[in-house]
Amino acid sequence: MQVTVQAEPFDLGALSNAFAAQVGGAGAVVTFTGLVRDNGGTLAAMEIEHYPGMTEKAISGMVEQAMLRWSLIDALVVHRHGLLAGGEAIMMVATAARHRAEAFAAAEFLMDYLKSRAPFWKKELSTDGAEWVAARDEDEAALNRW
Amino acid sequence: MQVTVQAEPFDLGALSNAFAAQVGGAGAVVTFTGLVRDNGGTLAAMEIEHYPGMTEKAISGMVEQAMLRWSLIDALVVHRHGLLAGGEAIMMVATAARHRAEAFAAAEFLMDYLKSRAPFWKKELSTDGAEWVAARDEDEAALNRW
Amino acid sequence: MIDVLYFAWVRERIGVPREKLDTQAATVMDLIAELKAREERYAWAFGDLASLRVALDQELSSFDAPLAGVREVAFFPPMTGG
Amino acid sequence: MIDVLYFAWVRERIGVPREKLDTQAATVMDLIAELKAREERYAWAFGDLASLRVALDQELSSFDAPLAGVREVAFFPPMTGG
Repeated sequence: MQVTVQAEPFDLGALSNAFAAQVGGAGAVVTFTGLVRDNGGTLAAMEIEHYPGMTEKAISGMVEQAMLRWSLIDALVVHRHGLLAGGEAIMMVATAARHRAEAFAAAEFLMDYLKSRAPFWKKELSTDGAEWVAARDEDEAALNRW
Repeated sequence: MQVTVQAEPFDLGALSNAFAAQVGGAGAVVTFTGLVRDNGGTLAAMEIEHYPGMTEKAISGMVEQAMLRWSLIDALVVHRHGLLAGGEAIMMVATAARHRAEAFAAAEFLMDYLKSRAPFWKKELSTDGAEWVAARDEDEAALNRW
Repeated sequence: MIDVLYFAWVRERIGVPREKLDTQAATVMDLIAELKAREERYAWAFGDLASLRVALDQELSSFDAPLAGVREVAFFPPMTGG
Repeated sequence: MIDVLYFAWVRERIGVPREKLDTQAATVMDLIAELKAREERYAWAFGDLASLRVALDQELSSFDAPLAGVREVAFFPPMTGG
């Protein structure tokens, strides 16, 4: 299990390969990568604030829950903070399980919880100005399925 | 859209990075990788037979359906055939969409269809001998959700 | 003349991956009946239709589909890809 | 003395990311009422509780939770991670 919160960019490919190389017994690996959407050039950048200390603790709790619930062989979460440009990767999740249903469910669970329960706040910096991203009702509602 | 059927190993990391680098406008990238399960050393290898010509056609049809249904920005399927060792990657799927729900749903849809509708047949070569993998009722049933 | 292909354990039971057949069979079922009557290895391969699938010209099809105009028939067990 | 932290637009409205407060407030609600009475910038930040979340010692909590023994209180808008 690996949980990393960092300002630096991460290498999706290198992390995926390293993760898949050490999940003996797994039949399924799922990764999710969140990117800064480049809305036709109007979104210049994104700034991500977080709560050092609580962030790592909250994410580790979610990952432990997912590991148990879906008998995962391993799981990984990397999340960036600070200033990110359009198209850059914000975060990634990886899950490994014996079968695909468990790997998919655990990855979706982690994403739903990261969206609404990990202390990150996104601010969009566009050519029109800066604006805090509002939490979406559908993201909160997504938690009900777990 | 990229569909590749090949005997050679593929590089999950390199393909993931190349895919994520060219999906302008996407906020979510999901990958699924299927591995040969190493059952405590008893599974020596896996042999995958396929139907050249029909395989590519069937997978391309599934990918086109997924692209339309979830308004994907891009999708990729790579599937190997021939002899694979325990722990090796059998296949991967990647999907890119504006939001995570679409990217996840499309990846799961493609996996369900690849499992039961793409003309591949797996044979497990273990220390106990060789055996064709039987299709699982739950894989067939999984198609009903789409 | 029609190309007939076999995969996985169907291929193993029949002993060849493909063959050209001269047949007047009107449907897939007719072709199967003709082959089963011909030799024991076909009867063995086609013994349980529930565990068989058929593709006509590389499209999944049903056993009662007509063969008129079809150039390639393939028989195989349920697929196990992914 | 208690550490109080603010994030995102709550931090922007209050003007500082954290401060040490000397308070006798028994619950989070009491602390909020005390701050709102103190200065306009607090009243602005805490105007709509429905759009606020609170963590006590880095665990999400509720507004009626007691502050006894708590060393760190954090106020912020609903989270937007992932």
